[in-house]
Amino acid sequence: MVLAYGWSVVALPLAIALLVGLVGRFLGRGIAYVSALAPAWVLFYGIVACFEVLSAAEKGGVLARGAAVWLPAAGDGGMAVGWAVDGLTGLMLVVVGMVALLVMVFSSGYMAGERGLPRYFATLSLFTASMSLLVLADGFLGLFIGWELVGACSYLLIGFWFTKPAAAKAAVKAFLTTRVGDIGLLLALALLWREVGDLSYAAVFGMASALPGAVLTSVSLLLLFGAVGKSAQFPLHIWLPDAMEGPTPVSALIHAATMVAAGVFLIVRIWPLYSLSATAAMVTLAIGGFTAIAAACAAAAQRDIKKVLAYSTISQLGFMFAALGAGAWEAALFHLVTHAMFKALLFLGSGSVIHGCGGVQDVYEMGGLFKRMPITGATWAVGALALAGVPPLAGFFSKDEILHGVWGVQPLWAAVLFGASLLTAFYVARTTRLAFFGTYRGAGHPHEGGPEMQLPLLVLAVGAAIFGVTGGVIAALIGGHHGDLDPGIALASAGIAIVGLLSGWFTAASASDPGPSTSTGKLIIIARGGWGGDALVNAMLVGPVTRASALLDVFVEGSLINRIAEGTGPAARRLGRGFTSLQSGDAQWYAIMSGAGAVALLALVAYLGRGF
Amino acid sequence: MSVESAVFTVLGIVAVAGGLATVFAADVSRMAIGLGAFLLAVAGFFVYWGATFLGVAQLFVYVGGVLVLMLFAIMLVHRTPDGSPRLETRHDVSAVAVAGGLFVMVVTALSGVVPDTVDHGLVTGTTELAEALLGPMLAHFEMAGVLLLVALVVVVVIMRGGDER
Amino acid sequence: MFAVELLILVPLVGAALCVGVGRLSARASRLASLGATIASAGVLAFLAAEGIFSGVALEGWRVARDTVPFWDLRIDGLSAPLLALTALTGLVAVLASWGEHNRSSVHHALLLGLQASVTGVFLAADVVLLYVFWEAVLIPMYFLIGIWGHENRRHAAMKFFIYTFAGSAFMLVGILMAVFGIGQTDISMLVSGRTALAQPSLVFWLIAIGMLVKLPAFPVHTWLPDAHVEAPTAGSILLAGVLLKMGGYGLLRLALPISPGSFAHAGIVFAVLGIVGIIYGAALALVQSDLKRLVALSSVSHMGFVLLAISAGTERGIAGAMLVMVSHGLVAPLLFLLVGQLYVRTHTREISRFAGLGVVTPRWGSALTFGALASLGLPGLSGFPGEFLSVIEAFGAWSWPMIPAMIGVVIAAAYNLRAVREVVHGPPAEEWRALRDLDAGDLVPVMLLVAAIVVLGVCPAIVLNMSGDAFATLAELIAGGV
Amino acid sequence: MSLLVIAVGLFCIGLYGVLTRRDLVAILASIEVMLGSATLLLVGLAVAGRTVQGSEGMVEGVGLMVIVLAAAEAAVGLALVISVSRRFKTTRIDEIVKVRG
Repeated sequence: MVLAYGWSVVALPLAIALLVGLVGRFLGRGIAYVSALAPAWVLFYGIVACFEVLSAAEKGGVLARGAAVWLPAAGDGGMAVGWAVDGLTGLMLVVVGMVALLVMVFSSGYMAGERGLPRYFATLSLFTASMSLLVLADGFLGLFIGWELVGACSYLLIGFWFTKPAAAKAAVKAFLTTRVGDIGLLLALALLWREVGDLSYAAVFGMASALPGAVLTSVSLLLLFGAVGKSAQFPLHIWLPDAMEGPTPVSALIHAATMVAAGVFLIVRIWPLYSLSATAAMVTLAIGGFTAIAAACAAAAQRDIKKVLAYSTISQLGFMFAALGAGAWEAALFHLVTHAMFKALLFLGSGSVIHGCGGVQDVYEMGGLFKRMPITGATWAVGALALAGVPPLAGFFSKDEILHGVWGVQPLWAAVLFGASLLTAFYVARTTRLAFFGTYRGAGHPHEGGPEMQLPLLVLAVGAAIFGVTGGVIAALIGGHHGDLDPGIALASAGIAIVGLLSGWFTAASASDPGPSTSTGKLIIIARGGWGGDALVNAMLVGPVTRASALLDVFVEGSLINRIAEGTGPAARRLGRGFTSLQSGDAQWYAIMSGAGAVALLALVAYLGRGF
Repeated sequence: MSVESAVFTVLGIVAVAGGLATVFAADVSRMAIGLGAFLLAVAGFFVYWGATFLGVAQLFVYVGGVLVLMLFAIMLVHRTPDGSPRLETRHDVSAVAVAGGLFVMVVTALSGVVPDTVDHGLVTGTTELAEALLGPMLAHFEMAGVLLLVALVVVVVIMRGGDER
Repeated sequence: MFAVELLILVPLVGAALCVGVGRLSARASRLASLGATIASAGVLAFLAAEGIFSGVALEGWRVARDTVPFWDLRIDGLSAPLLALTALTGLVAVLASWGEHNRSSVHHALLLGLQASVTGVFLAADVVLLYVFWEAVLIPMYFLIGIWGHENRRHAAMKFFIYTFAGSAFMLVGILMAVFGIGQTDISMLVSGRTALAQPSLVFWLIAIGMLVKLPAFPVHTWLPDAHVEAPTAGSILLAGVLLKMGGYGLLRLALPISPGSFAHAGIVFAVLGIVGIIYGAALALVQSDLKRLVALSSVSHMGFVLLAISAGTERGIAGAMLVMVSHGLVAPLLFLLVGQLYVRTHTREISRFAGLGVVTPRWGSALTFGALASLGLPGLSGFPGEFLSVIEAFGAWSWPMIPAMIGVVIAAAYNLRAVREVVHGPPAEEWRALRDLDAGDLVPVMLLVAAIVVLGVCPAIVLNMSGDAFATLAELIAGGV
Repeated sequence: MSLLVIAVGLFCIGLYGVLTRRDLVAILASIEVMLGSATLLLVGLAVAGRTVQGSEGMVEGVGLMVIVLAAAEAAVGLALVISVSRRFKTTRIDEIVKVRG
């Protein structure tokens, strides 16, 4: 029985990370294929788990589990870290394993000739292990450990080209921003520990309905804060566009398909708890809806092909959050899966484009690539249409389910999401036309990558095309409900997609940047910068903290505490003689001081000894 | 006032006066005389208490040895043409406080447990001393010998090192 | 059991041997000191095989000798992890000063003397013996800073000495009050007879002040950055690795057990000092231009977690404090070691003068990145379990008001990653193009610490199992009130 | 005047000298005063408090030890003073410190 070895899904990638990190130098090009063993095992395990769940009589149950005491305590059993496999875990393992496998294969071509490949593949394997732990954990503690570790891997991989100052900066920014969110998660854990006394999902869910409302709301909001940080939702979205400084395959894996979706996964995972708080649901819906449309606007204004995809990712994650806020958790998970397919495809496609154009990322310097890179172009087109929500590709079905879910709860926010859909189709068409059609405006010689780069594109294109039919399967895996297509919504959404695509297509006819001269141009530049989120955070957080620290250093530490300590005041001069007289070596002064100490001690002993 | 207490008082006055001269005298020779007086007075105490051998040893070792050594040292290091130099003393309130405080503390601490005066004499001859030294105190005796030897070697090493510089 | 005494005797004999053979050759004295540290680690391993680490109660193993007054040694759940830490850090310190040429035999002898006296502090079961060792620790450290330190070494050495000495003066008064009030010098007898104390709170605070200076807690931490910056690498390693732990150990060993009732008002003070220390140390570390000072101030922040964890007063809280201490005893020495290795090569610690060392010296760069990630409390490395427990337990005890500590957690990530970004990342600075990377000899202590950090991070149970029910006993004592 | 007051007083006088004298020879002389007073107290108390028969020899023996100790100390101390004066051309400790830096 394979499922009993669930821990191996974490342990094997970990072992491979260690192996690749230590002896990767001697593996040559084979390093990618050794590393690929890890996600392959994860994928296999996930598929087995999914089949087991689907064939089981009772859906939604745990198939296998294990635990080890991590922090023993004499008073009680201690805190355990454990793993458990159910439908959701299986599904996530399939997504993680599949994308990671394809990304590693793609990397063997994309990263060929780079320095530091052992570091790259070791970190990717470590990421696979951490992400597996995150989804496999049977409680908040294991989740948190995986959660932090994927963040660290993301840090290391964004900063892979660390000699580029922008990459180094982006890595730190990504880690710090997500860590702000992690505080929420950590506090939620602390609160749950205090209220429940156990951090395993089973125990928490068992107690959930008995918890006071304030606690439920606090926990849900804190967890939401953590999820917002990880999934780059407003206002903690600022790190994701910068994270594009990392290698493109990394963006595909971490910043499109898996890690950034961890926030959505978290809320789906703890749905029995989360669904109890109406406040949290409202906030989630608002954050998701707002992020979806704001990020879509920003995406429409980008020049950098990867930044388009980054903002698009933020926007699509906003759709998922909105779905969660509306209670349509099955739809959110469904969209997570389809999004992983088509967004990973688009990222890898953009990687192929960047690779082919010799490192150029500006869409205004591309054009006409469809003819020169037919496979990339064709697969990109599939992914783009899926993202835009054109039937019958995957994105259409999942987005439709989200819109349907939100429409039933908050029609206003559904309208916002329709707007975001329109913008999505718009920027998809604009980017596609600028990059792939028209005439080539760059200076290089665009060419298709090797078969190891084309194969993942083709596989993902198939996934992006057909995963729309998996909605029912996914709902069955997690024991949720899968509604039929709502004809009205479906029609409206398809129509909006077409309109958006057309308008985007025609906007892109002129392949030049409007520049800051017009008011539209000014707006575009603001939107391109992510609506000033960076400036806001700098002004509200980074600046004050740095300034306050500098003030503390100079005034409190320097002028107050150290001055008292060194005794420069007149009253302390006598004591200061003791400090400084080492230079003068005044032994007699020391003798006087020790004599005084002895006298004081005698006096004390005499005082204390009175009673005897 | 009995003869005993008179002797005690005189010896005490001499000892204290000698000690004060040692500590306060500004002149090197006066300091040496003060130290000599102090050491003699201590030897006198020993003899007065009947510890004759100890008193004689004090007389020989200190007055005959240490004091002479000290005078030699003074002559060696204070070779100034214009007679004896002034010995500078940095009088200090804190030093007075420490010394005075210690005095008060120790005297008050010990006053209850220590007999005020020594009124009866010790009747020991050299035989008892020799028996003690070679009997129960043999280890101490040997250690004192080793100590003296070590001190001798150390002095030689220090002085030779001084020559090299 | 004689082996327990060997833990103190072996380094002392090693120190004597070191000075003795130092006349023959510096190499011989280095080997002697290495042999002594390995031997004491071996003694500890032997004791471990005898089952001394497998969860012993507060009483633990005792060795007392009637011939030597106050000589009474004990290994129990509180001291066992710190003894292991001392043995490891001592070894690392000797390896780190392998290249010391200035009077190297005396240097190594002092390191060994320091190890012996710190071991003595952790072993002492008698309060007088503990105090003697406590003060004995100061002497070798004073000379290590004062002779082998950097530019302002004398000032730093004096400041270190005066601060800790003044702290231990308070502690001595407290100890004397306890000893005279109870009429015992044996620590466990002091604890069992504690009801005889007239003013337990006064005793508690007198002892606690000494410990807080040693820890150090805000606002009496200012000796620490100076001492660290000026100390030689091995001195910093031992200072951060084990000397600071004496403060936390003293709180758990003396102050709390003798007067657990004082915890009712002391807990909140510890919590406030801890939280302020966490934020203050982190904020200061954020703006330092000297790499070593940055690491030193991060110690202040980490020790804040120790206080915060203790302030919860629960079994897990105290366990968290112990885990933070042990972890910091591994991470800070690693960082000091790396900064020292950099200083030997470049003679500067100015952060702004470095850039891109990850390209020039990839091994050093990777090690520093690792150290930074460990220092910011990444799960899987040693920093996480302790910080996690301290946050969880402090929240349980103090609820929402402890949230400011979380700001410190974020700033901790900021200053650690800032150091990595400015020193390791970026385009390589021309100045250091020819910098030598770590060689095999340099890597040995680094890898020792790295391995320990990973092992402790993955399996914190090692430390907790050593301690057995010691924390639970303490927590019960605190809960009991009197 | 009791023995205690005399002996302890002499000790404190010597201590004061050690604390305030600026010349190494004078400091050494003050130390001799301290040692002498300690011997005085030791022997005096032993004589006064003698109760065990047959221990008479011990009293003098211990006194002798102290004298031997003091003599050794004086010899080493004076050797150091001479060595220092050769090197620094002075025996005043403040000047020695100034030269040393």
